[in-house]
Amino acid sequence: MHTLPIAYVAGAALDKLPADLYIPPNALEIYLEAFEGPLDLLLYLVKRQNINILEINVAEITEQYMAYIELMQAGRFELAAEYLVMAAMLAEIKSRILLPRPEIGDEEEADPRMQLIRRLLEYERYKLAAENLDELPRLNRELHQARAEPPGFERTVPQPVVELSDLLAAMANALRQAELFEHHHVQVETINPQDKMSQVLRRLNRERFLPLTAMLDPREGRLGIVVTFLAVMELTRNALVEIVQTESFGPIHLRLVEKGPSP
Amino acid sequence: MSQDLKAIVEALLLAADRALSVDEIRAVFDAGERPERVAVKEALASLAEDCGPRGVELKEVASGYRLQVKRELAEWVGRLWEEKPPRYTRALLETLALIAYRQPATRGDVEEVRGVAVSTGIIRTLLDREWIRVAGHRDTPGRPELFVTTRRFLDHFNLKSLAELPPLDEISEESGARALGFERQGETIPADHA
Amino acid sequence: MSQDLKAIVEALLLAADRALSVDEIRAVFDAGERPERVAVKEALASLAEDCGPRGVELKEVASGYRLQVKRELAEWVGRLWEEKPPRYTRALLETLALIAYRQPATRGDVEEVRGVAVSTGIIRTLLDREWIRVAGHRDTPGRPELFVTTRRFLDHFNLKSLAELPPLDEISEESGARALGFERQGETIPADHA
Repeated sequence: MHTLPIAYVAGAALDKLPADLYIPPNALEIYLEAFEGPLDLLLYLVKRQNINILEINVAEITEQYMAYIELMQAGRFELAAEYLVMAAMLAEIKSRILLPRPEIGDEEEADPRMQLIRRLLEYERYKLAAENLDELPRLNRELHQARAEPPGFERTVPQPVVELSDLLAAMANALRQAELFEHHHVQVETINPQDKMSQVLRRLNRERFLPLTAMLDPREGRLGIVVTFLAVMELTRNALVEIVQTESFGPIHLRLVEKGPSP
Repeated sequence: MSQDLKAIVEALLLAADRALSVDEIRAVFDAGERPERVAVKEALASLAEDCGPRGVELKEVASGYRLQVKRELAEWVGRLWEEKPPRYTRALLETLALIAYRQPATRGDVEEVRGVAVSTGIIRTLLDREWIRVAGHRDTPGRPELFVTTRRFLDHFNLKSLAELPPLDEISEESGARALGFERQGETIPADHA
Repeated sequence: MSQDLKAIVEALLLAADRALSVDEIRAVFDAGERPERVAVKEALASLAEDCGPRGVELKEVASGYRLQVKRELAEWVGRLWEEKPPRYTRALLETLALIAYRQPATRGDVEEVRGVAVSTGIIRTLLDREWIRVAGHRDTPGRPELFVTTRRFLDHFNLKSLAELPPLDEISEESGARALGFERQGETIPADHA
């Protein structure tokens, strides 16, 4: 695999963006819209390193990915739901790789990297399939149906018959689809990370110390869990909440950080 | 080269779905390669000759030349349409239904409910069939056309007035069952009852 | 007589504005005069041969045979219309590819591979074009719709059957095996540590 250099600087080919390159948020927005989702972005990051997917360096990719996510959050958060799920998955993989591994077998199942690699390969496969599909000659682009004027006089082309019931069924379907469409929107808005943060904070203000699992609401599904998790991380980062785990693999608790005297 | 020109001319006439003038034919060539009018006419004449044993003939009409199916084959060709009228797509039926219920409605109104663009072809088919007409323009940017249904639409569906359309809430109540009903039948909407 | 049959077949194909199956062609003849399937196929073969120097070609696609403008002439023909042919988004093409290669597939199946939600608009566009249809429901909670591609999809992409789709890239399985090998080595080479 060989990629073209990104630019030439003083005659020297530059094939990697400088790590500290500043990307203006607006440019990033446009840039992210060019991606079809977290897998597409990941695939891009892997390809940019000019390495085989199989040799993916999870730690490095995770960092780059997180950098994008952070920039995204600064900009348009609604875009991020699926990106966040991936962020959580990457973080998990990274942590598991860093942890000492138990010696016992099961290595294929246990290697968290394999799942990611499989997904990337699978996605890449269909990404290519879509490109191939797009290259097939198709009607009204490379191909045009040949037609000649049918002999006019004889032409008693019956018009399609439509029953009133067909029309009503069509209306019902349009309405049903519109409803689904609206529900979809509402759902997306129900789990707002900002709300989640204040929700977590409110509960901790009341109860001071709680197991993490108490914050999770299974009714909110996977997305809810991810958003809760992110909300907790954000609160921790802002030193409002503390994560407590007394032993490895033990239950994780959250504690409200008491405002002490500022340093 | 003149062989190529003839093939291109034939392709143009068979793709265009209307008669083409000599100048329209010439217009598809880049300025540097544009054939002379006389060359196009020669190609047309040669094409007309080739048609001898074929199922089509070249005909010159007011707006130019077109390839048309020979009259004597009308008997067979006509049967293509006998007894099986074409079918409308679900997109067309939904567009029609939305215009009927929300009239006057713009293309944008329909698109908003359906969540996808409404093709020009659909609107044209509905206008051609005289089931909808343009009643005016909405006073918003772009001044989009306002569509309403016609008397012919009412006639086709055996309605005396729009008031006879079943109320919307009745339809949506039924919608679950109905929608499943026609999905189970496969293709789309059984618009083609004999 | 067989000359006549060829002319009729050509006329039918040019008048129909869609692909016709052998049986659809035979159906336009009266029962007493109906040609055998083999005769129709011969006429089609002969017609295909005649097309050699012409601007059109005979192509067999999923729903039958059609005459279409030769691909190499598309450049000129495309200039007849001002409107550019629609370009499809990557999201739409990837969704279509997943349904085509994995059918029957649910929206969830597509989302799982792509890692992002599939918008309702995309599914609707594909249904509107009648490139996909609902073939049933999967027996899992929510009974999601199972999508399959249609003949019209194959026709549009100039294909006779799904087997003609470009093969899925083999890379995945091959390297899957390699990946496992690599993974085992990975135990000793801490490639992942920053």
